[in-house]
Amino acid sequence: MAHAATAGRVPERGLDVYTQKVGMWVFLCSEVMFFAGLIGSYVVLRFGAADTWAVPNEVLNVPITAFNTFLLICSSVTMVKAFAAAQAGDQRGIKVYLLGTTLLGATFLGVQVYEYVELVLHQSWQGSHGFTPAAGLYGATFFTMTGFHGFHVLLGVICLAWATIRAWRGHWGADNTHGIEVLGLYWHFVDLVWIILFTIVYLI
Amino acid sequence: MDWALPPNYSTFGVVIDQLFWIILVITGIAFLLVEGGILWFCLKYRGREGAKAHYTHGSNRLEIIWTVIPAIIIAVLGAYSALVWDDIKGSSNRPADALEFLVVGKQFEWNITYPGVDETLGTADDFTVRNQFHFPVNEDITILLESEDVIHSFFIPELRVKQDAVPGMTIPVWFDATQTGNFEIACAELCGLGHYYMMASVTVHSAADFDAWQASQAPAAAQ
Amino acid sequence: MSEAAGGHAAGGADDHGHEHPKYMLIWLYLAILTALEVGVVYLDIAQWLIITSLLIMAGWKALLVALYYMHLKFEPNRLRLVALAPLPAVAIMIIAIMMEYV
Amino acid sequence: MATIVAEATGQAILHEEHEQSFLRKYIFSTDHKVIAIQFLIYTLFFLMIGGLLAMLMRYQIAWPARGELPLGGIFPESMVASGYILPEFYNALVTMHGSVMVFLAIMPMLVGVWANYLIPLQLGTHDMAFPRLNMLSFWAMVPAGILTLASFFVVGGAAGAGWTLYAPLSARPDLTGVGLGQILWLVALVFIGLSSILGSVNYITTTINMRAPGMTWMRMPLTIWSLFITAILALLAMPVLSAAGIMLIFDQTIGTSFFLPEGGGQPLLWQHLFWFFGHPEVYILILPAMGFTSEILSVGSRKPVFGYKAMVLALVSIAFLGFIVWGHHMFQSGMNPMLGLTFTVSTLFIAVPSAIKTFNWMGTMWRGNLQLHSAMLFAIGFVAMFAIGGLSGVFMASTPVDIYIHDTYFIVAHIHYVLFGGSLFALFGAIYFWYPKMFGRMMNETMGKIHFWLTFVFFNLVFFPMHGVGMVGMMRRIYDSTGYAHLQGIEDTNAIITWAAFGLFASGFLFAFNFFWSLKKGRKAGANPWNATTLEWQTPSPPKHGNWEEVPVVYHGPHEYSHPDVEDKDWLAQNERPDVVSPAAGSH
Amino acid sequence: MKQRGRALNSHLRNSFWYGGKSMRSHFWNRSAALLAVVAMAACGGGGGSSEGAADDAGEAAPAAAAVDPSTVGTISGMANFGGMVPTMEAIDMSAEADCAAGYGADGPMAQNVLVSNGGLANVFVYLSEGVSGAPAASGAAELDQVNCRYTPHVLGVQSGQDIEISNSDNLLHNINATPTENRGFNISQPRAGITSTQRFQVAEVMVPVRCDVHGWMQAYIGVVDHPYFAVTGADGSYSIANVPAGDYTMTAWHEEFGTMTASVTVTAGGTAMASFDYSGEMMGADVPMGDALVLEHGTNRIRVERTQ
Repeated sequence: MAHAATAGRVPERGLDVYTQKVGMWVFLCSEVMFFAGLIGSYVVLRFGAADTWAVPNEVLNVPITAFNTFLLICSSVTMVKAFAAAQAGDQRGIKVYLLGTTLLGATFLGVQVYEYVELVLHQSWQGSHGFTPAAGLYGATFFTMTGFHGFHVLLGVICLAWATIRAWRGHWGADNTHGIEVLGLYWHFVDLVWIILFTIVYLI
Repeated sequence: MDWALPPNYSTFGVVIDQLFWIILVITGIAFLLVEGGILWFCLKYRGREGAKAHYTHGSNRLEIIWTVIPAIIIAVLGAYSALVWDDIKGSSNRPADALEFLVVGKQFEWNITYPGVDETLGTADDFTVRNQFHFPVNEDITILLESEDVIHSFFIPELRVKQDAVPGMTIPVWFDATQTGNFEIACAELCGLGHYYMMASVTVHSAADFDAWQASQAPAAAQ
Repeated sequence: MSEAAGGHAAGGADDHGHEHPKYMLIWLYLAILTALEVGVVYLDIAQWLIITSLLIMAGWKALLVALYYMHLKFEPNRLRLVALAPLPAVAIMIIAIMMEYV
Repeated sequence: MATIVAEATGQAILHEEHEQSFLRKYIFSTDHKVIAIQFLIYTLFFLMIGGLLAMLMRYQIAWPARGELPLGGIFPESMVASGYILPEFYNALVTMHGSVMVFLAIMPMLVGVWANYLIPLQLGTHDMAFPRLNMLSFWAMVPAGILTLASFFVVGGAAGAGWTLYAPLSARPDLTGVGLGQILWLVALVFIGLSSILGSVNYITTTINMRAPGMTWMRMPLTIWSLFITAILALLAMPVLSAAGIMLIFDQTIGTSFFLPEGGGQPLLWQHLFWFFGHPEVYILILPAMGFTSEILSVGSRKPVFGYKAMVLALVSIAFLGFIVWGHHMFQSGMNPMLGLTFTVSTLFIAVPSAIKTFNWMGTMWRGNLQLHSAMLFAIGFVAMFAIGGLSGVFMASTPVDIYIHDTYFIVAHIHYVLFGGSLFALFGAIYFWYPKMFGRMMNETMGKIHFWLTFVFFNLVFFPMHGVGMVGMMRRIYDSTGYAHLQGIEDTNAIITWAAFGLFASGFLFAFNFFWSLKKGRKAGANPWNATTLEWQTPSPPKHGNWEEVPVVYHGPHEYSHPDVEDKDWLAQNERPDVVSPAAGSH
Repeated sequence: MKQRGRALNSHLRNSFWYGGKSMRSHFWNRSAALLAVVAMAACGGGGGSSEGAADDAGEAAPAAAAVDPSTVGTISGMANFGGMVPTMEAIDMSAEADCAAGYGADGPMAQNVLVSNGGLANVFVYLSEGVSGAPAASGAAELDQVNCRYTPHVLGVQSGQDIEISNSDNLLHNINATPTENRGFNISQPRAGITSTQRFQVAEVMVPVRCDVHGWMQAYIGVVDHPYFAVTGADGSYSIANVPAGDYTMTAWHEEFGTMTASVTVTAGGTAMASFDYSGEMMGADVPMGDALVLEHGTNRIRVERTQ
């Protein structure tokens, strides 16, 4: 067997991007399809039964959700700031920004839980008390879409908390930014999905 | 062991059967070509000691040939199919003055509502009969297909008619029987544990017989 | 994807990260757009106008996030291809299902 | 099952040098080869379960009036009463046969086993890009399997709404009598989706970013190409099914009505979402098989693959077209007839790349030096059977004919020619072919050949007559056909099909025996028993942890057989340096 | 069909598979069911609720406790019917010839109101108040399907008692029971001679039972916690034996006339009388029942006609 003795030769170029990042982008592709399935169904169901939808602000609380949207946008900027700090080797920046992102994400979740509780327990809809997933297509699609987004935020917050703990142990630095960047990609994607959900679920 | 399409009794069936046989001939030729070729190659190029295979990475010309020929056949077939399909199902080709029936599938019955003597659905002389579909020969028939619970499929093999009945929708289906006879409606879409038992009788009458039958049913329903 | 043998590079392989985009500026952008979105809902104009403008603003925001925060603007084309890959599938799915209502 | 895995892999990694606990080495291993073998055992088990379900089903179809089901007494009264298989149990059999075969047998066997095993080996890398995710993708399948088996034993029995799960039947327990069983299957489906997505992320990333030096896109073996394209399909299609499945679970449990017209939902939406996944799924189930076949045919014919680039292009175009043809499953569903027109055209055009592939396979055999061993026989069998399946597909692609053919046994014949005659034949071929690499021993050739001929003959006896039964008009999923006037006269055919099906099932046990017998008694295989060129054959069998002592460098295309400039042998390994072998042998 | 015909309620539909009391229409309970499933899946366990897990509790005692004749009495009486007897609709069994052959020249008629000699049949009478403690169920109740009809049309059972369902017709029947408090079932019997044993664990009056293959086939099963119930016979009479002495409230249920109650005092060794009077004017009364999942013809349908 003629094994060419060429240890150390670089592999094929691929995407010119490190593997974890490629993996995350590939994974995000499947996430896009998942949310496309939900959003597509939402659009179709809504077209089929437009009269069963409430007008914005009638059932859902837009101001508080707008504030929540703002929180998520802020968490995105702290996330990129954390990445920038990591690239610059700014340990304090890494800690502060990661912690900030985690807290903002957690607050978003808290507000969402509050919103759900209010809706289920106190909001009335079409004459019945409590706006639940069983409240027609409107309720079903609302809770399914925002619920799955919330689930993604939850996963993100757990990962962020873990990354923050690592930051305090000095894990990240100029020579170790990949984890933060990849986590950031996921986090921004969750933000991006929310931007779309906020618009089509709450505002339209 | 009689493997054949059942006899055809409808106007659409003629084209459908024709198309079926055309495709059978085309695919039959392709079948013989491929399977014969494989068999021949297996015998002819069977491995021998010391033999060496012919080294080639392919032939662009051959590959283009066997890309273009199927593509042409397929395109013709596709165009023809699309025309026939539009003829059979296209909404614009729905006959205007057809006799209309309402057929409602439910687990596990077909309930057929007849228009009555005034030949209009939705009037007082409508009546509903369970699992019996009677209609006149040589006349455009349109059924409005509905379902109460799950998806059923309205299938009369001899008339080459099949259409799913979807709850929440009313789907028009039209056809024209060319001979009188007795057939069956089968359900072709799994609809639950009585799926296999969801059959109804179909009777194609002459126009006079149909009127007589309808008259005989109407008083019973009017009670 | 069918790139010629030899693996020659296609597209510019920028080294990302050497110049930071103005993250705070983008943040400001996003915040203002969100405020605008909420504001538009209360405007007394035609429904279709509201919906169109909301969709445009949402798309704009999404694009900002993808391009700057997710660094797509600074990535090589090959990675952008990966990111865009599912979009045709999404479009096909939604358009075809919507044709039920045509 | 754990002990079986251990036994099987014990052979494989006997010479493992790493100090690892038993648990880390064989159960929660991150080594792609061990994970592949875990998948193999798992899927073979479910292949048997799926087959068993089919046998019960066939018994009922052949002798609906007889009762007297052999061993009927071991079933609870809710499944078999007085020797009669009950309709609700029959529906569960139909549903779970399809579901188990598609999701727990064929799909993980094609992708879970072979993508895992072959991608790192054929690309010349030490392991997957994300070994721990890879492990997770196997372990996500385990609850799926357990839930599936458990669903048979809950009140109401297993899911009974068909593998396509058409709502509202699948969404309303009162209409089927199936409650928890349906939900368990849907939850299993979500796990399968998770497994499949995690796997796909790995396969795609590994293929894109971890190829050995010199392994350019156009030097990748066709197996890798097909698995790569398959992974893309799974990545984009599975999440849609997961989303739809979760909505269906909600319909069942928390009172939503996504697919229920009473609450404003839409049954057709389910079908669109399902088939948006379902048709790419069909290609997920066949593309890897095409890859294996290309590979085995090339090795067995001692010739390069005929028209490599066309084969790659055909794969890519099948994958692309696969996303825009799903509507052809819904021609009679009541969807907009205009969509029917569009889908007819796109569907028919998918026949073109399939035709290219078939002719190119024949071109590969043409003027070859055919080594008709078991693997090669199955690969040739694949081409022959896939051709029939492809040709019968033309009938239903033509919408008018589909009006009659839709939901009859003609369709059943078609999918089995593609999924059994196609995918499973190629899988058997793949197992015979790569078994020596996996376990270091050859499978017994005599048994292999007998297995092939039995499978081939019985397979055709089972499924060819189904075309005829379908032409007569026998509906799918029907418990008892004898009540219909137009179905009189096909009882004998149905009985013959059933007897042949029993034979087909039995011949599977010959394979199983061969598989386990050869683990201990099989002839020892060297590193490269087939004189094959691709990288996996250039490392010992079975490969050690990490696969390579040094990273291979690739100089040639994947299938360089019978190169005229190589004199002492008829193959040229991908990593053989041109100057070492022969100065002129450098290929493209 | 009045109240029963109420639009199909998705809450009920979903709840009745999960058994338990009053699971109906409460979102949280159903969420809990979902969580349970998910949790089960997450543990990789699954299949916990195998056949009979819930049923064992209701296993009938081997023999009913011996009755002391000195402490019990009997209740008997009549369901009387006065006034015009409503005409019953003819059932169209023409598509099921084997069944139709079992009836005389008039053919099969509906059984909603069966009156003979001023007595109303198929009234379910039971002690609704005052019963404390009761012997466990023994023996099995039988529900047969003969000539595409349920025999009996109204059946009383004790909670936990076996109900043996059998098919005397050599054709497909399915038995779809749709209770609201109990766990429902939907099974089939494709041939004559096939039997199935089912139970209801919780008292519920009434559980509707229907056959989806033959839309006219309808039966009602009254489930009560004690053995003190009866169904009036063809002549309208009933009798309940071995009732412990005491004061009770009796309820009579009829599928068309709803319920009425009577007070009754049982003395040891005596026979208490309780009769119920019905008349044709009462047709259309409110009939309490676990909502039968009956979709009415022509209602509850959305018409989406395609136009292009």
